[in-house]
Amino acid sequence: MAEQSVIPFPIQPRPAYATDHLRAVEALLFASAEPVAIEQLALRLPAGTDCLAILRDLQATYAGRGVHLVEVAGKWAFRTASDLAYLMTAEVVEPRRLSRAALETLAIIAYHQPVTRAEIEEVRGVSLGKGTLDLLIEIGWVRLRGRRKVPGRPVTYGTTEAFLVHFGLNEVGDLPGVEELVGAGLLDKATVGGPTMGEETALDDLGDDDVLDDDGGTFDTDRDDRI
Amino acid sequence: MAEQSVIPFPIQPRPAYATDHLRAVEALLFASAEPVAIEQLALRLPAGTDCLAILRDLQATYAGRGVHLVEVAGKWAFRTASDLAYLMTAEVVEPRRLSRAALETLAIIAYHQPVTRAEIEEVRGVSLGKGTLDLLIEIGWVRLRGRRKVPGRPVTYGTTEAFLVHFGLNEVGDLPGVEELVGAGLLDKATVGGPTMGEETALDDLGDDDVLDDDGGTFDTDRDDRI
Amino acid sequence: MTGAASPDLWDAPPPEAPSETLVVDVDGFEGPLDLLLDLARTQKVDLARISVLALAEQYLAFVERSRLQRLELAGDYLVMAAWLAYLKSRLLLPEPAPEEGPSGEELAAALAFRLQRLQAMRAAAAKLMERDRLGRTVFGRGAPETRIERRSAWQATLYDLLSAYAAQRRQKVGVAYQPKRRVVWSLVDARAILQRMIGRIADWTPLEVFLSPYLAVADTRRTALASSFGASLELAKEGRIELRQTMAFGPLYLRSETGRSARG
Repeated sequence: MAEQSVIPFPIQPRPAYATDHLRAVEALLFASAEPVAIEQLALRLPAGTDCLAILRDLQATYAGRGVHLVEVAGKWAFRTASDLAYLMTAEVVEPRRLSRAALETLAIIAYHQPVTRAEIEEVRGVSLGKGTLDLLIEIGWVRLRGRRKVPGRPVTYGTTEAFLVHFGLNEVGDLPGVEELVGAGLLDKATVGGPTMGEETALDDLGDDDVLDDDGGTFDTDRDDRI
Repeated sequence: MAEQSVIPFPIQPRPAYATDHLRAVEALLFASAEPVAIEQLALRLPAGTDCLAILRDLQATYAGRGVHLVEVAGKWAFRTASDLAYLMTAEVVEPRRLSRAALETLAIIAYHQPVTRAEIEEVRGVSLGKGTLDLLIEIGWVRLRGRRKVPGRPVTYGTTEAFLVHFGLNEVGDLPGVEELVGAGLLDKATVGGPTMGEETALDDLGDDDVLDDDGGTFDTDRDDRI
Repeated sequence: MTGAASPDLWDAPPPEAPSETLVVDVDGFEGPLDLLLDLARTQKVDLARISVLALAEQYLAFVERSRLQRLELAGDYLVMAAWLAYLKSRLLLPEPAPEEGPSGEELAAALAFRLQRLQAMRAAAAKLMERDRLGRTVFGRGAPETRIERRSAWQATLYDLLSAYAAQRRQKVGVAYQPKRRVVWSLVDARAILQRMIGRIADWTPLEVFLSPYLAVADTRRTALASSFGASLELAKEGRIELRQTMAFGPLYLRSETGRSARG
């Protein structure tokens, strides 16, 4: 078995149609999001083309391959071979989009880190919903960075390496500044106020915070990121 | 022509892998709407399987069919044959029409990346309209790459994997006419953007600043740079 | 297919509103370099062998013509005109000493290079759009076989992130435009203020005088008057002050009851 070569495609010469018509049916079935009725195929091909013959041929051709041509509810579709289903299960993950609140929180953390929860709430002007920070931490984009050296010693938050990787950034300092957001058209010049929380210096604020003990490793790499 | 039978599939016996592995690769590629990296394939197959040999075999097998196996952005994907485009009218999603300014900006970013906003404006001889970069970033063809190591540390822009996938390019070095442009001195780093052009890549430890180098697929190297 | 479509793309008007571009569109040109490139085409030679002197003269003539037609030219065009006039003089006059910067020929070559580069980028853009593009001429799998696995991949693009931040900044600024909260004097406030002031004044004094520091501010004028009038009626009823008004809509005089009785 292991020594077997590529799958033999049974080739059955049939005079009923041109090669291009078979290729056309193959491409149409491949690209269509839904199973295709034979009438739909006929509409795209020259009148008189024997679509059924083409479909039967394709079905036979693909029979031994990783993909089969199947008839479902009177329509035709390519489907991966059922014996290979075990391969497909791990293939897809469910994409989920972040809520607006989570995105804004993430953006504020990215720009103002290290930042406390109270500061995030101050910038957003609303209190942080339960679970927003937890979610960002669970995703792995936000981490605890340390404690602010102020009364109450609140925990500060920052972004992770996974955050940089996901957003294609080399370092946090690569995030465009307000001027550049204006330049890229994301922000209107007329609406840009002054820096909200001294963001220009936020990245140098590291000295203000105590690093959480168990987090020392990440902190060091993070520090290297900053120029 | 009309009398021709189904397409002959060239069958080249190879002992390198089991039929089931070829079927598995075929099914995995077929099932995915996105290009699949060879590493992703390897994860699903027994260790030591020669995935590249399977891919090359599949590519040859499908060469004459209505669906082709192509290499884009360093990954593999089935695509309908381009000569059948006339059939696929129903599948065409009307893309956003790009303005001439946006098109030129995209080309300049693609060919000169990493490139700053000022450099784009220098090539075009006109300042960049608001919303041009914004639009290209939103479409997902342009991304922020980093910052140039010059005073002001301006943000640099480059193209994305989605850009390569959309235009069917395997890497940035495959952009049409790159060699002619370099030959004509129009893509020389000393003339495009001045001597600062290489600074960022030095930061990224690429060693060489010639981004359009054949194997310098900016995309790949860039990815390695991330921590 | 794309070959036929790309001219449309080239000719397509920019989707941005005109006000959004910094370019003043002169006969459809996008900036001085674009105009120069178009003028250069009339020479019908390779851009590398173009006569920059002739080009400069054509450009200056164009600018002159626009001036006569009272067309407002963007600053970019005028800067280029000034530079080309300078270049023209450098090309026509004998070469100065070498230490005086680049020669006229070098400047001309640099301009020719910029034109070539812009043209090359345009050609590249056209070639790019002519490629087999996904979703235009080639198509991927229409029905990917997805078996939803419960692991969720959180998706957010850099664009999302930057937009969120930009939106945040906009909101922040929006606060500044909110109407100011109106200052309202409650009756209790007005009464406290009146009592505090009236204790020291025994003679008939117009209400306005008591309130002069508050009436000067337009925001508080109305509320200060209304509330202190109400408060003064209350105080008069309690016998703490006296009120007098000599005519309708005339000034309202107040004096302290205690002040009067103290005087006898």
